[in-house]
Amino acid sequence: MTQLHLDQAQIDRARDSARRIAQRVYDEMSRFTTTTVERATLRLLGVDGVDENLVPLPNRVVSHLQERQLLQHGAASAVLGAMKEHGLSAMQVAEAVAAGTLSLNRPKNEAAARADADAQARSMCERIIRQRTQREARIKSVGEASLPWLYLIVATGNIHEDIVQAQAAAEQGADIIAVIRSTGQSLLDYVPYGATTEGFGGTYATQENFRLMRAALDEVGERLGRYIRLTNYCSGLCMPEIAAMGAIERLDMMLNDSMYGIIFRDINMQRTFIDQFFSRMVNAYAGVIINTGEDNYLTTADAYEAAHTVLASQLINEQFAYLSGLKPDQMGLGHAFEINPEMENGFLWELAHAQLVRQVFPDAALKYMPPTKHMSGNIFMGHLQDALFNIVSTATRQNIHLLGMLTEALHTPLIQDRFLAIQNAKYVFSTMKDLHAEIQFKPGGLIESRAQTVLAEAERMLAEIEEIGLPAAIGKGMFAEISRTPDGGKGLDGVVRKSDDYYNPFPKLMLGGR
Amino acid sequence: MTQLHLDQAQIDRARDSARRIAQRVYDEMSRFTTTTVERATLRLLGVDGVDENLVPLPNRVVSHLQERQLLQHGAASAVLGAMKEHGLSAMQVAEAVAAGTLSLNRPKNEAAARADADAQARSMCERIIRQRTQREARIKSVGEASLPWLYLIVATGNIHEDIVQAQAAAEQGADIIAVIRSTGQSLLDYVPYGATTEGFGGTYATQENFRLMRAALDEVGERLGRYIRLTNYCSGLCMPEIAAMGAIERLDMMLNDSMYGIIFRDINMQRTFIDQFFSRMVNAYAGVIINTGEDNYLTTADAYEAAHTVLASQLINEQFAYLSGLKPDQMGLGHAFEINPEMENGFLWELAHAQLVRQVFPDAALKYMPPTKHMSGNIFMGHLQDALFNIVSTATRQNIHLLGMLTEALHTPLIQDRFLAIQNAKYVFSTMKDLHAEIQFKPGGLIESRAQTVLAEAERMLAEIEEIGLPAAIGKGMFAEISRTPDGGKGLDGVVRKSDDYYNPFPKLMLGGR
Amino acid sequence: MTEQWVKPYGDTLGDGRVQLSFTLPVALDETTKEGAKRLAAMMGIDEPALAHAEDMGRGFSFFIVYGLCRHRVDLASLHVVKPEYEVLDKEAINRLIADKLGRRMVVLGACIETDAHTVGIDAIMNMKGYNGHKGLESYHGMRAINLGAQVDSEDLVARAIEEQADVILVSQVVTQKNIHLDNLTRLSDLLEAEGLRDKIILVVGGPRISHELAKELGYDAGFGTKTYAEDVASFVIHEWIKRGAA
Amino acid sequence: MTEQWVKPYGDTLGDGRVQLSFTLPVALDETTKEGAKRLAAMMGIDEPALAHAEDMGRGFSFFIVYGLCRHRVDLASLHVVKPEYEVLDKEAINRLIADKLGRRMVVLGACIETDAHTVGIDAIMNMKGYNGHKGLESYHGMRAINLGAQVDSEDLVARAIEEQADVILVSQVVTQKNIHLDNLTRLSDLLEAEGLRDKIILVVGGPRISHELAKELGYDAGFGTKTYAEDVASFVIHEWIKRGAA
Ligand code: B12
Ligand code: B12
Ligand SMILES: Cc1ncc(COP(=O)(O)O)c(C=O)c1O
Ligand SMILES: Cc1ncc(COP(=O)(O)O)c(C=O)c1O
Repeated sequence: MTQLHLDQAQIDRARDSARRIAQRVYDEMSRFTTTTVERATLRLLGVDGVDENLVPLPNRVVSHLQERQLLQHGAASAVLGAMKEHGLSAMQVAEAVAAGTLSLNRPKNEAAARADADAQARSMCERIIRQRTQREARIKSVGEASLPWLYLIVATGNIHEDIVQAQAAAEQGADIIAVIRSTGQSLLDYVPYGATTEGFGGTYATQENFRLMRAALDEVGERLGRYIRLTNYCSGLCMPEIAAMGAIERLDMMLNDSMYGIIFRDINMQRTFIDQFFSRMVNAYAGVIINTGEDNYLTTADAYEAAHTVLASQLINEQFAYLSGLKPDQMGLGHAFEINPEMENGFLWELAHAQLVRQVFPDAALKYMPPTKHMSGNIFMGHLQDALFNIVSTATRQNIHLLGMLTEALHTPLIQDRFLAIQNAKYVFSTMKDLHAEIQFKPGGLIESRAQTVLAEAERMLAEIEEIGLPAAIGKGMFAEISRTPDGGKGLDGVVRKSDDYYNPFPKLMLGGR
Repeated sequence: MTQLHLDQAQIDRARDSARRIAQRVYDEMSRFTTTTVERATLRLLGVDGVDENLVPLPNRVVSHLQERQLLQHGAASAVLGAMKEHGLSAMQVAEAVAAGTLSLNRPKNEAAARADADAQARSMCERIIRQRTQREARIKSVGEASLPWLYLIVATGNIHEDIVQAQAAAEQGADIIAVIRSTGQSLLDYVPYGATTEGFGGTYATQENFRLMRAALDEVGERLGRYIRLTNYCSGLCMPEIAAMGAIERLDMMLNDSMYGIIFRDINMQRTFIDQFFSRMVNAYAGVIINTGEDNYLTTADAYEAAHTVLASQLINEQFAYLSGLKPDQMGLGHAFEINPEMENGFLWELAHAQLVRQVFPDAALKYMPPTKHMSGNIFMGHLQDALFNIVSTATRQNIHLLGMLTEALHTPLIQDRFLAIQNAKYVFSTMKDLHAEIQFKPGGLIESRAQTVLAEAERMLAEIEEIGLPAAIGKGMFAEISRTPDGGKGLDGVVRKSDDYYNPFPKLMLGGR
Repeated sequence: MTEQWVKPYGDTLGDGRVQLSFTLPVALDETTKEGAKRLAAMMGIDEPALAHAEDMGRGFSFFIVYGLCRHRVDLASLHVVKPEYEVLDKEAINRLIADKLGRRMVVLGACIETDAHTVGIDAIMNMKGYNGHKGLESYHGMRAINLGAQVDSEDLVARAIEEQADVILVSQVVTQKNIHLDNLTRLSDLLEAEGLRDKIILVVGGPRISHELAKELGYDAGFGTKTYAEDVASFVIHEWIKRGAA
Repeated sequence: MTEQWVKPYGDTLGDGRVQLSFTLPVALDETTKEGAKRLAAMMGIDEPALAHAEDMGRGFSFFIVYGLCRHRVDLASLHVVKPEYEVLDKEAINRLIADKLGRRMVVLGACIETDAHTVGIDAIMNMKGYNGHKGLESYHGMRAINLGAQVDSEDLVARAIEEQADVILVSQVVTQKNIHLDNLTRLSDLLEAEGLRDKIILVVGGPRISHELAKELGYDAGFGTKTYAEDVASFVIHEWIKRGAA
C-alpha cells in the first residue's frame, strides 16, 4: 500500500503525551515493589519448587519476609545473607524457611549480601543470554519463518495433548504457538508447579510446561526447517514470575500489556504497573517480543467508535516498553479486526485502521488479531470474516498474524479448525502476494480521511489523559468502557513501599544501570 | 477503481478487426437457413404442440417441407398459403400435416401468402412487445434489483422442485434465476414439450416450463418488491426456437453465444452461426439480455495463459450481437474468475482482467462467472475462492454476478449451498461497498502491465483471425484449445441454402428493414 | 396430533442430504478413507461420498463427507421445554412489578467462578443494554446490581442475603470440559444449603445455555444467544406471579 | 490382526467431535431446533450443540451442529477394495508392453452418453496430460484414441471392434440422479452382448468414481480424482499380464 497522508507533527505530539503519561506513572510507581516482583527475583536467584501443600517456595519465602516486615528491603539480600551465613544454596534456604527451620533476617553484612546477590544474578543473566544466543543460533541454523508469522493457539488444558496439537499446527504452517492459559490462572497469586493435565479453556502456565513445549517445538522446528516460536501469557497477578520462567525456558513471545490486567481482570492498577515494569525488563533482556492487548478493548467497546482508544493505548504501551528497555522490534503492539460485519464499508475502516497503526509504528512487530466478537456459530460466514481479516493483514504488512478460527464463537480450536485457518491465510497471502505494493489509497478518500480522524481522536484522548493522569483516565472508563480505581481490584495487598535501602540486583544488570 | 491506463487506439483496432471478422461470417452465412430457424419461424407464427410420438409439430412441418424440397423458400409462405387455401389456423395446418391429411406446396399466390405471413408475424411481434412492456412496467411497479444482480441456478431436474428452490433463492436474495438445462438437451434437434419432471443436472427447457417458472418468479418478485429475472439456455441445436419461446414467455436473459455450441458441443459451425444470428435477433427484439460463454474457455484452457482469448472472443461476440440488433446493455459478455488458487499473485491477475474487460466494454452488462474448475471437494476452501471472486466483482463493478457455490466440485447446488453463497456475496458487497472508488492501481504496476499485455495479445490474436477467417481460427483450436472444422460436428444436415426467393417475415419486422 | 416427519433436504423433498466434517487421528490412506465412510454409514448416512480427504500431517486426516441421512424425526412428537411466558415491554413489566410486589424487585447479576466474560451479563443488566434494548438498570421497577466477572459463588450468595435479592442472574460463557456445569451446580447447592433456593428466582444465561439444560441443573430458566433484558424480565415477573399464586 | 479402533478427534483422543450441517424443510422455531438436535442424536451424536440455526425463508431452516460421535470403527477390520498393482513409469510400462504384447496396445477413450466433460479423459489420454504427467498418447507402446465427448455406447463398441481395442477407458463426471450408473451399465451390457467383455479391459474414471463402485458395476477398475496416465497404464498392463497368466 502506498502511505496514507498523515500529519507527522500530530503523531509526534501524541507520542510526546504518551511519553509523559508513562513517565509519570513510572515515577510514582518506582517507589514500590510487589510480592510477585520479589518472588520473581527469588526465582531468578534459583528458588523453585513447592512445599507439601503445593505452595511454591518463592511464595513461602516472600510471605515469610512479609510477616517479618522485611520485604520492603527486597528479598534478595535477606536470602543471600542467609545463604552465606548457613552455607546453603538458595533452594536450601527456601526449603528451610518452608520447613520452619530457618527464619530470615536482614543480612549481617548488607554489602557482602548485595555483592553475592549480584554475582548470583549475573550468573542467571548469563544463563538467559545463553538462551537468547541459542534462539539466534537456532534461527540461523534451522531457518526463520517468513512474514507475517502465523500465530496459532493450543488450548486443550492438557500439556501433553497441547504438544500433539502444537506439533501438528507447526507441520501445517504455524510459525508461533501460543499455549492458552487456563481461565482463572491470572487471578492466582502463585504460579502452579510441574506438568499439568487439567485446565479449562487452556493449560496452566508452569515452568515445566514451558520446558516441555519448548522442547517439542524445537524438535518439530528442526524437522520443518523453521524455528517455531513459543508464546505464553505474562499477565495477571504473577506477571514478573512468568517473565522470569519464560526467560529461563526460552519463550520467544509473551502477552504482556500495561493495562490488560487492570481492565479485564480487575487487578489493582498499582500492582499491575509495578509488575509490568519488572516483567517487561526481564522480557526485554531475554529478547522476548511482547504482545500488548489493545485488541481486547474492541471485545467490549465498538471497533469503529473506539478505534482511537487502541491507538492511544498502543502509544502508552510503547512508552512503557521503552522504559523497560524493549526495542521497537520487540513491541508486538496489538490491534484487531473487530468490525461489525454488518457495517457498510466496514472493510474500509479496518483497512484504514490497520494501515494507520502500521505507519505510526513502522518498526514495531505489530500483532494483528482476527475477528472474535462478531463471529457467530455460522462457521461458513466466520471463515469469510477471517479471510477478509487475512486480506487486510497482508495488504498492510502486519508482522504477527493471529489466525482466526471459523469456530471462534463455539469452542477453543479443534485440530481441523486450525488446519482450515492456515489454509485460509496461506491462500490469501499467496494469491495476494504483491497486492500491498500495487494498490494505492485515493488521496482524500474515505480510507485516508478515516485514518486521519482516528489519529486526531487519539491525539485528543492522550492530551486529556496527560491532563488527568492515567489512573484517573482508567477510572473514567476511557479504555474498553470499563472503569477501575487506583485502590480497587485484586492484589493491592501485594504492593509494598520500598524502604530507602531496598535492593534488587536485576535492574542494573538487565537495564544496564538505570 | 480508477481506470487502468489502456491505449484506446489499440482497443479500437482490436474492435475493428472483430467487426470485419463477424461481418465476413455473416455475409457468408446469410445465404443459408436452417431447420431450426424455420421451426422457430413457425413457432412465432403460432405452431406448437406435439404429435402422438411427442415429436413437436414444428419439426413435423419442417421435415415435411424438407422432404418436399420446399424448405429453401422458407416455411412461412408455404404454411400461410395453406392456411388461406384451406381456411385453417397455423396449428390446424401443422396438425393436418402431422396427420398426413395435408401436403404443403408453394402458395398459389406468393405475394398474398407473404402479406399474410407479415400480418401474422406482426401480431406475434406485438405480443412480444407487450411482454417487453410488461417487463418494464413490472420493474417499475415492483422494483428493480440493485447492481450487481445476483444470479443463481436451480438444477433439480424437476420443474416443480425447481420452482420451490427458485422462490427460496429469490427470498434469500437472488435477482436472477437460471434454470439449468438437462445434460444432453443441447444435442436434441427438437424442443421437448410440456412441464417436465425428469432431467439430469438440470431441467428440460420447454415452453411450459418457461411459463411456470415465469409465473412463480413474478409471484415471489411481487412479494419481495424486486423484479426477479429468469434465464435459460439459448444454445444447442434449437437455439432459435428457444429464443422464440423465451420471447413469448418473457424470459429476461438467455445464454446465447456465437461459438459455445461449436466448441463445447461439437455442433456444426455453419449451423451455429446461422442459428445464432436468428436467435439473437429475436432476443434483441424481446429485450432479452444475452449472456455469452467465454468463461467456458477457461474451464479447458488456463485462465492466465488464455486470458486474451476471452477478450478476443468478447469482441467478436459483441460484433455479432450488433449485427442482430442487440444494444450494449443487452450484452452480457461473459468472463470468469478461473485462476488457479495456487498461483502466486493470482488475485492480481484476476483483478487486472476483470477491470480490463470493464474498461473495454463500459456499457455492457458484463456477466462475471465464479471459480469452477479449481474448486475442489474442500468446501471451506471453495467458499474462500468464491469470496475473492466476489471481491473482484464489486471492485471492478461487474453487472451480472453468478454466485459461486462452495460445493461446485460436488453436485448441482443444494438449497443450503445457495443460501451460503448469497450470504458470502452480500457480506462482501456491503463491507466493501465503496472500495471500488477508494482504491487505485499503481501506474505501471503489475496489475496495469498485466492488463496491457492481455489487451495486446487479444489485438494480435484478432489480427490473425482476421487474416485466416473465424472458421479457420476455430479449426486451429484458438479458443479453449478445442479444434472444430467447418463441415464437422452435429447438425450440418439442418443447414439449407436459401433459394433466391427465400422468405421470412421476421427479420424486417424485428431488425427494422435490414 | 398429526405426525410431522421431517428429514434433511438437499434439493428434493426427502433426499436426506447432509454435510459432515471431522478429523481422524490416523494418517491418510485408502483404509482411513474407507474408515471415514464407514463412520458416516454408522451414523445412518446412505451413499456417503468423500467430498474431501486431506492429510493434516503427524498422523491426522481431515474429511468432508456428503451423504443421505436415513433418519427422520416426527416434529409433532417433540416436547420442547421452554419457559412459558409472554414477552412484555418495559412499561408493562414495571407496571406489573408495582402491582404485584409494591416495591422494587432486587436483581443480582454475576459471571461466576473463573468466568470473566461479562459482555453477556452486561448486555442484560447494564443501562446501555444490547442492540438497542436497554438493560435492567433502566427499569425503574428494578434494583439491578451487576457484580461483574469472576464472582465466587460464596460471595454471590452472601451478597444475595445482604441485598435480600429476589432474583439471581448468572452468566456462564466458558463451557470447555463442561466447567459451567460444575460452577452452576456449586451455586445452586450453596443456595440450597442456605435455605434460599425457594425464595430466589434463579436464572442462567450464556451462548451455550438452553432452557432444558438450566432445568436439569435445577435452575428456573435458561437463556441463550440473542436474549434481551425484556425476555428475562418478563420471565422473572411471570415466575414471581406464578409462585405467589401457588 | 490387532484391532485399530478410531473415532473422530477434535482436541482430545477419543472425543468423537464432528461437524454437521443440513437443511430442514420447515420454518425455524424451537421445535424445529429440537428436531435438528434429535436428528443429530439419531446419528449417534452425543451432546449435539446447535452452533447455528437460521431461517432460510419459504419454510426452510439451516443448521450447523457440533457434537460427539459415539461410533468408532476398527480400521484393521476393513477390507479395502483397490486395484492391486505397482505404479510404474512410462519407460517401464513401454518395456512391459513390448515384452508381453509384442505390439502396441490399443486404448480407446471416451466420455459416454450425455456426458461432455472431456477434461478428465483428456488428462489421461492426450499428449499434454495433466499436472506435468504426460498422457497415454505419449506412450509409444500404446495407440491411444480419444473419442471425446458424448459418445454413444453403441458407437464406442463399434469402434472398439473396428480398432481391435485392448482397453476401453470411459469417463463419467455427471452423477446427478445416478445417471452415470445407467450409462455405465448400458456400456458393459452392450460389450457383454457383443461377446467382448472378456477380451477387453474395461476401466472407468471420474471424480465420483471409486474402484469399489467400478467393481460392483462389473468394470475391471475405477479411478477417482488425481489420477494420472501412469496409474491407469500400470493397472492395464498389470491386468493384461494377470489375464495371460490365468
Ligand atoms: C469477548 C471475549 C472475551 C473477552 C471478554 C471480555 C469481557 N469483559 O467479557 C476476553 C478477551 C477477556 C476473553 C477472554 C477469554 N476467553 Co473469551 N471470548 C470472547 C468472545 C470473542 C465474545 C464473547 C462476547 O462478548 N459475546 C457477546 C455477548 C453479548 O454474547 P453472549 O455472551 O452470548 O451473551 C448473550 C447471551 O448468551 C445471553 N446471556 C449471556 N449471559 C447471560 C446471563 C443471563 C442471566 C441471561 C438471561 C442471558 C445471558 O444474553 C447475551 C445478550 O444476548 C467469545 C467468542 C465469541 N464470538 O462468542 C470468546 C470465548 C467465549 N472465549 C473463550 C475463552 C476460552 C476465553 C479464555 C478462557 C481464553 C484464555 N484461556 O485466555 C479467556 C479467559 C476468560 C475467562 N476467565 O473467562 C471461548 C470459550 C470456549 C468455550 N465454549 O468454553 C470463546 C468461545 C472463544 C473460543 N472459541 O475459544 N474472551
Ligand atoms: C469444466 C466443467 C464443465 C465444462 C466441460 C468442458 C469440457 N470440455 O470438459 C462445461 C462448461 C462444458 C460444463 C458443462 C456442464 N456441466 Co460441468 N463442470 C465442469 C467443472 C467446473 C470442472 C470439471 C473438470 O474439468 N475437472 C478437471 C478434471 C481434470 O478432473 P476430473 O474430471 O475429475 O478428471 C480426473 C479424474 O476424475 C480422473 N478421470 C476422469 N475421467 C477419467 C477416466 C478414466 C478412464 C480414468 C482412468 C480417470 C479419469 O482423472 C482425471 C485427472 O486426474 C466441474 C466442477 C468441478 N470443479 O469439478 C463441473 C461439473 C462436473 N459440471 C456439472 C454439470 C451439472 C454440468 C452440466 C450438466 C450443467 C448443465 N446442465 O448445463 C453441463 C453439461 C455438460 C454435459 N453434457 O456433460 C456438475 C456435475 C454434478 C454432478 N455430480 O452430477 C459439476 C460438478 C458442477 C456442479 N457442481 O454442478 N462443465
Ligand atoms: C495482554 C493479554 N494478557 C492476558 C490475556 C489472557 O488473559 P488471562 O491470562 O488473564 O486469562 C490476554 C487475552 O487475550 C491478553 O491480551
Ligand atoms: C453460452 C452457453 N450456452 C450453453 C451452456 C450450457 O450448455 P448446454 O445447454 O449445451 O448443456 C453454457 C454453459 O454454461 C453456456 O455458457
